[in-house]
Amino acid sequence: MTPPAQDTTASLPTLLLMLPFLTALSILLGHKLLKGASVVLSIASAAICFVISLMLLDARDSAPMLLPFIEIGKFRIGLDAMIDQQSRGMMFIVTSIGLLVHLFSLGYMKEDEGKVRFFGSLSLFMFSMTGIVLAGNLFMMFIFWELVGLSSYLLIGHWFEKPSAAEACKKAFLTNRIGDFGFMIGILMLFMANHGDVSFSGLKGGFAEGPLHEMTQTHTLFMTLAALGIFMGAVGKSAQFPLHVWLPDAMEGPTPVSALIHAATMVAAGVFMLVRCSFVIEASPDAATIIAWIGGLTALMAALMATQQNDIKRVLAYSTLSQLGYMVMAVGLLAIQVSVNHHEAGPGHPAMFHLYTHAFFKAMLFLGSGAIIYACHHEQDIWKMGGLMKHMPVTFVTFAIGTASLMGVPFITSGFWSKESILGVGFEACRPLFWIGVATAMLTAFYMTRMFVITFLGKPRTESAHHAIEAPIIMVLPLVVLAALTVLSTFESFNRLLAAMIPNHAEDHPTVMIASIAALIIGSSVGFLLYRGKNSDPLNIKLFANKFYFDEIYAVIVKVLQDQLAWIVNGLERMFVDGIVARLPAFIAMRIGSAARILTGGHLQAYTFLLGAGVLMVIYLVVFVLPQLGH
Amino acid sequence: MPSLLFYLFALITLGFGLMVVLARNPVTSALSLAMSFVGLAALFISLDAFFIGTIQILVYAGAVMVLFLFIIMLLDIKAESDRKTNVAAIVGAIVLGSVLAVQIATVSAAHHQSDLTLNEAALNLVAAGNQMAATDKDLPTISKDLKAGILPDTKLMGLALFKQYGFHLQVMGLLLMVGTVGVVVLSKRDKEVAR
Amino acid sequence: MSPLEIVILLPLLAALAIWLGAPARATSVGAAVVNLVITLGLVFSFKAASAGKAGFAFESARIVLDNPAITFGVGADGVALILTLLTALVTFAAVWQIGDDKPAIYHIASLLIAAGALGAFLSTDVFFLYAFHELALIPTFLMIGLYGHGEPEHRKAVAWKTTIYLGAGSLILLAGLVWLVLEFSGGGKLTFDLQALRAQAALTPLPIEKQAQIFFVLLLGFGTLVSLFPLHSWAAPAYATAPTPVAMLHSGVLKKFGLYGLLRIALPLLPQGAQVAWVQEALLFMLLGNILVMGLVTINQKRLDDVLANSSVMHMGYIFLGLAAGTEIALRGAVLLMFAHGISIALLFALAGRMRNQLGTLEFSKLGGLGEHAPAFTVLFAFGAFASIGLPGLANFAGELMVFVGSFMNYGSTSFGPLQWAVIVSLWGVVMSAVYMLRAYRSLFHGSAMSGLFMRDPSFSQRLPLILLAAVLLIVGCCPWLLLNLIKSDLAAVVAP
Amino acid sequence: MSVFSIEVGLAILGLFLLALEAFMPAITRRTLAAISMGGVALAFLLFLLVNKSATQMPEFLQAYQQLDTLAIFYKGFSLLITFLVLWLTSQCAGYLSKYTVDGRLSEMFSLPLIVCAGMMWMAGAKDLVTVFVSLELVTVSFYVLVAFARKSALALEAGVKYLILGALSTGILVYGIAWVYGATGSLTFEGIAKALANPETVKLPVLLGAALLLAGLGFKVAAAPFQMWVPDVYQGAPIPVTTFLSVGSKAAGFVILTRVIDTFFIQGSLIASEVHGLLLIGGALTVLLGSLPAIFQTSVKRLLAYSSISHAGYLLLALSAHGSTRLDLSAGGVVAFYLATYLPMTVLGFLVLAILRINGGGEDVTDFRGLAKRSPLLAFVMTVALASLAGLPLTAGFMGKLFVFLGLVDQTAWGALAAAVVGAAAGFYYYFKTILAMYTSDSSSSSQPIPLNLWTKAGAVALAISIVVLGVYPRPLQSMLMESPATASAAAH
Amino acid sequence: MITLSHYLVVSGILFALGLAGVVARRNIIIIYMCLEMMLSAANLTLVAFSRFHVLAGLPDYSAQALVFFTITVAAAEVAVGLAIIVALYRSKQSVEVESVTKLQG
Repeated sequence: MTPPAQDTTASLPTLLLMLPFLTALSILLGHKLLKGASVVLSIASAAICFVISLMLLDARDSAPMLLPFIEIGKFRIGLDAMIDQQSRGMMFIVTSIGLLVHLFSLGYMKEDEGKVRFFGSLSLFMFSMTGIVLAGNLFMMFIFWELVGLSSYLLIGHWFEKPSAAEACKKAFLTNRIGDFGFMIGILMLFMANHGDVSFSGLKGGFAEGPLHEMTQTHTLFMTLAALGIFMGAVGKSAQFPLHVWLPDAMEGPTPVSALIHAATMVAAGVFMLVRCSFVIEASPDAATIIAWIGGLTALMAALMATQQNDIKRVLAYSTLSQLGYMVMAVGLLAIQVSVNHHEAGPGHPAMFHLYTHAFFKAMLFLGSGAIIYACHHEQDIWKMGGLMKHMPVTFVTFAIGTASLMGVPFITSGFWSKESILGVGFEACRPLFWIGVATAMLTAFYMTRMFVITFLGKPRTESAHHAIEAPIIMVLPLVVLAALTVLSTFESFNRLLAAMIPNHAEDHPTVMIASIAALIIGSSVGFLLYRGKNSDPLNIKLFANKFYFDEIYAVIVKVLQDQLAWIVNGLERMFVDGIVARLPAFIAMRIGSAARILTGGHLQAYTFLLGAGVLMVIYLVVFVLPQLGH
Repeated sequence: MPSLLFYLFALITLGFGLMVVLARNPVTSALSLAMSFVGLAALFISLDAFFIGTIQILVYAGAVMVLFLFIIMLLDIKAESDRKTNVAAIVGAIVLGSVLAVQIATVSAAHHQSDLTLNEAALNLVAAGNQMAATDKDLPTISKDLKAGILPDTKLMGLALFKQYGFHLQVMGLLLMVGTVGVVVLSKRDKEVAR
Repeated sequence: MSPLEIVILLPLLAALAIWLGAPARATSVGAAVVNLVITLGLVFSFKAASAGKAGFAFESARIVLDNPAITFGVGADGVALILTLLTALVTFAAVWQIGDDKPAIYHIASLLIAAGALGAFLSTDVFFLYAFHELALIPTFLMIGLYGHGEPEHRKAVAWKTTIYLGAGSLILLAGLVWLVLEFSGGGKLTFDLQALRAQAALTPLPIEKQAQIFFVLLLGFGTLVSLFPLHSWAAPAYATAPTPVAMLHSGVLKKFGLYGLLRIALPLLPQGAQVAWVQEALLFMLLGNILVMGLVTINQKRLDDVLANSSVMHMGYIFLGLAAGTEIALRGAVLLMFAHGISIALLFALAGRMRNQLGTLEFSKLGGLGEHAPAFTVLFAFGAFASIGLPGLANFAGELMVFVGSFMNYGSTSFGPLQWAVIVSLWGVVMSAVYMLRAYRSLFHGSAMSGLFMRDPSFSQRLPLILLAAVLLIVGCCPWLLLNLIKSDLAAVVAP
Repeated sequence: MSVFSIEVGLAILGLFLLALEAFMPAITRRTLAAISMGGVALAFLLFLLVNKSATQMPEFLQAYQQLDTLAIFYKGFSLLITFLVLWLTSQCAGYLSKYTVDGRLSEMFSLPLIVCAGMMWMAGAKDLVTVFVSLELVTVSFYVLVAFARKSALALEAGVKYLILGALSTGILVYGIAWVYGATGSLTFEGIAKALANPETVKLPVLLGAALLLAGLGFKVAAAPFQMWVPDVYQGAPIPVTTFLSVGSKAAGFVILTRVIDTFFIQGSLIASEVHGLLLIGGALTVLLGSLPAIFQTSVKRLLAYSSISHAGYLLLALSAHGSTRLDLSAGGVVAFYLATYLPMTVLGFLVLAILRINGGGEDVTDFRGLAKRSPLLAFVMTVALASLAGLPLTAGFMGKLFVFLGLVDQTAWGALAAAVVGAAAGFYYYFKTILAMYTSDSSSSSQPIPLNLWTKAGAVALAISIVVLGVYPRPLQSMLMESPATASAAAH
Repeated sequence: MITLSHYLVVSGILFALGLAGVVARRNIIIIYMCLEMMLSAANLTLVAFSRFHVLAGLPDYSAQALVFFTITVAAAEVAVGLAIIVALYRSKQSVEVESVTKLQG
């Protein structure tokens, strides 16, 4: 039973994939022996993976087979990698931010007694994320899809004693699982349509001239459903509109987790996968429009919600939601461009480029907020902070760079370029969505300036804010590095160096530029004027603060559709199925049995009568009845 | 055997049979059973089964009835007080009896020899006698009577019993032996009364 | 004397020795270990042993009756070997896990149930395949009746219901098997030998309609033993009230006999039986009942053992889905799923049993926050729980994936047949299983600890078998091809490739 | 030295023992038991050794006794069951003497010998007269045996009931024989078979005769409409007599029933389909009336009575599968096989019951409580017996049921099959009630261990082993029963 | 003229009468008498059939031999029966059917 032979080019990706897994496994098994060493082990593995991903940057495209999974005759599901520009870029993001988060959490989690378990789960996450990035076929993608869900469950639920964290991790996993339900249906439909080959190259070939080609003409509904199925996987993972409720609650996890998973990498996996299977979406125009609209709506809605949040991490969480909406909208719009307007797709992809830039500054913002929380003795409410500019200068500077890039300050920030490319595509493909994009940009500017002003400017509102001092060096260093990366990623050459899939800037329509700059100015000025020197929130919009009451709606749905239905079904099953199949025959047998017992009632006269009657019956049966029946 | 006599004896048998069932006093039913057996014996004789007829009277009417009377007297069983007559049992009995009788009647009508009279089923004694003389020499008396046209029923019966069914006779002996032992065991007086 | 006969007879002899007074725990654990070692030896040497011939490996046969030719024949192909490995593992864990305070009958009953299962999996004769399974009826009955959980009246009622239900089910099965054997022996001599029947089936297959009828009767018979939906009401109370070793063995191992029977007897001999329209729809209706109805029922449960018991009934739906699909991939997926479900449910019941011993109750409302004081226990339970909800990397996922993929093998067509719709609905079952298992996990291990009720971690020696089971789940989860390569192509490919 | 001489020898030994008691009152029970058991054992040994070819019978018996495989099997069977009953009587002697007149038990040791002779003659009977004569010998002896322990009111009551109903069934039997004779003109089985084969025999009278004959025999084997006496008589009679009735008398009844059915199912017989219908309906009814009321029984002895009724039902169903040639065993062969498996389990059940009774226990299921503590061997042995009665595989009971199921499915008698399944399913309940009681130990049960002497232990274990061996390796039994199919069903085909 | 069916009908009625008596009466001795009546009815049928079944010019004596054995058996049966009835009377002071109802269920 030796696994099939491996070719040499696969050794690097295999190491990249297996190293974190082995680290996680050794931490699980030997955490008593390793004690402190496990933390070092996990950081070492993150560092090695970063180095390997750098080496991979200039490797040529290849699709090596890494590990066998299921092999029956010619049917084969295997862990085979697919190294191309997109995966190399993403790999760089994952490993770099992963390493920085490892370092940051070294400080952040110093006095947490579950530290060993935390780093074990982090390594498990790195393993699953690498699996998604390198995945060569949809099955492998699905496998690591669920593993990522598991690691987010472990990390969110790290402080499982807190009931809120326990609920949050359960909610995250279940929402992901609902997304995976749709994802698997999509995969199975493609599996069926493409004669069993769901590797990306096989699917691309299928759509080009294989069985799927004429399928797109003849069975549009089938292809649309397949595309939407695949999209549902992304909705679950990247927290798009119907299944977005778990991301804000995921803030229950430690901040480094939020930074790594819920800002940069995991939530981006959905967009990464959509871009990977863009040819599936391009195959059905109405799927593309649906995707675009869901992206747009999510972006707008999340932005509206963010305006009324008081917890620093929640604001950032909603901003991530909004930016993800942008990326999904970009995927949809580009698909519309290709399928409806028959533009041939350019080299890069606006969604990937925005994902790329967003990863850096959003991770930096989250780590910054982590430093602030750490400094203010785990205080998360921005209204209890204030005036931190003086107390925490370095964090202030990095935070400012991040905010600027997020708001999309024109020309000097990477955020601007990536947002610009999306709005550009939006302008041509679908005008209404373009205006929604602009509105979201404005809102983004508004709530970021609001947060920035409340936290850093003005006077410290509480004691802890007053005594806040700069976070230790181990936590500030990653901030600085990330700030540097954010700044660098505005330059074309740096991005090309890091294979960041930059779309070529076809000359956009001037209104795009003007609209985005106007949105920025209006949003930030209103935010600045409204919140400067205030000690409480002037606006009080219940609808946004309570997140459009989605949590309550979903709770009702779950309660009615599942718990009460379960109670009813349980009762019915006990009464009918158990009753009819088990208790009824037993009752009948008992009834007949007790009736038959009267026959042996002890009276001799009854016996003689019965015997006589028996004889008569036998005679009647044999002599008169059976001959007629011709039995 | 004129048919009148047959009906007379049939009437006696069935009448007294009914008396046995209906009589209140066990002695009357015992005696009516005896009379019924006598009627039955007469029917046997009408069927040329003289030996069986006499045995019927000797064993049944004689020994068995005497035994019954003896037991009735010994146990001094009074007439059945008719306070609690079990109506259901009687109705059941009547139904059973009539249904059985109807069934038997229909079947006996269907019997292939049912309309054969005694004369038609005549016995050919002389031929039997010659045939008997031819086959086994050591039974001259039977073949002599047969040739003379009279039916030596008892002799033929003896022949059948001791020649064909000798083994069964021994078993009957064994059975009677067991019967007597049973009687002794079951009715011997015990020192104290059974619990 | 083929090694398989030793594997079957060893637990029987051990049980007899214990009954005659040998030290209970030592003998039973010894027998279980030896059995495990032999089975592992067989697994590793299986490739060589079965290289040449198509049929069974490690064969031996002893004629027991002439006219209905019955032979005590043993033989193992890939499927039987996998299930024997499952039995050996679960028996080892179940027997090891019995506390010293428990009477010797615990060991005897577990060994008898194990022997019954092993005999059923390894015999190549329909008679003994059926007969060995019934060996476990009285031990299960006595153990649930005498040593089950809950007050005596409830225990006895559950014992009665289980025994009579299984008894009636096996009688219906007997009628089905007898009809099958009679149909196949045509004019000639009656034979119960599987290979002869299979040759006969290949030679002169039965008319389709008769195949469907016999298949349906067998389905009812085997279905009752496997708790197929309408015939399942004995299973949940039985596993919930049974003492831990019996629950582990019965739900983990013995329940698989029904599926193994369908796989070994019904499918090869009645290939079109399952594909006939009315049988297919009936089967799909029943297994969806298993998945959806029992899924909802499990969500409604308030105790851990009820959740585990009902979930084991629900998971049978997926395996039946594999059988209904009937393609090569789906059938192998079903076999893998049998193995994986057996290991994971045995692990969970062992842990539940340990929890009940220490805490006295398994009510969710009364427990909470156990994670803090019993980390090892929590990790082991996590392994079992996440395996049972089909997390990739653990054994169940590969099986479920192959079952689902196997049902979508009608390449090129874009319309969904009943089978495909059934798969889509059972995919939602996967979500439901995540709901109830995570709710259980959350209310037991997460959140704040209840007053005074907290668990200590089991000692290393007590944890050993549980770690073994968890390790098996992980190994088979990561490399399912280890087991799949055992099943050669002789597993009847019923429908498309 | 022929088989007949063995039978006569037994009868004479019986008479001798009766006489011995009379002339030497001082003789102890133990010596009487030893003589009679020794005699039967010797007879069994001789029977095994003696040359059993048909020609070897004395000439005057050639017309009335046949020695085919079935006859040989049932003669051996009668010897075996008589020996076991005598052994059982010697076990219970002490306890039984409390209920008999002046504590004397001699008849309990001598009458079984005569009954055994009677049963052996029944096994070989070739015509209705021999059947009637030997049947009556057995029945009258049973009248005496059942009412033997007449100081116990229950035994007397059982005796009366058996007497009245037995006499009634004898009357019906004779009337049946009369009508069969009337319709076919012959009393021997071959004569009847020939008459049934030729088409112009009138059908109706033969049917009436057959119905009455089967009704008479039905009573003897406890078939459905005539089974109401069985529970009362089995409960009232002393345990050895009940065992004898439940196994010996039933087997003898079935051997005659097999002969009669073989005759009725002769090639081209007029009444084959009617009798087949009766057997199916009767068998199914017997199984149901035997197993469903048993659910409510609390006395184990009465439970075993119902089990004997339900097993009679299965035997009837086995007989109904007359046409099938799929099994080497003819229908009669299957019945013999089933009875061979039925013997050890029933005797074992009654043995354990007797031992419990001797040690002061009652017959109720509650008296079995805690038996596993008091004597693990007894509990284990009883579990094996009950499992086999319930028909669990790997026990003898299952093999019998398997043949019955094979027969039923082969003739596609689905209704009867359903009844058989329901009966067996109910069986799981009422047989396992006792098993559960044995292994539950609570305060109410007396807990001092039960002393078992060596012989009892050996006997119980031997019976248990025979149950398991017959269940797992029934080949020798089948080959014995199928030795010369030609003679076995000469009359039939 | 008297035909075979006359005899059969008479014996049939007698048999039915006996059966009715057995079921109707409560006194066990009377029941026993009716049983004897049924037996002798059966004998009548046997004799009738043997007479009408002429074998080589003579009635078929094997049937009459059977009648003889039936009578002997009846005698033995009566002996044992009455012994049991006496024993019953001694212990229950009654020969009514109601006295034997303890065994039931």
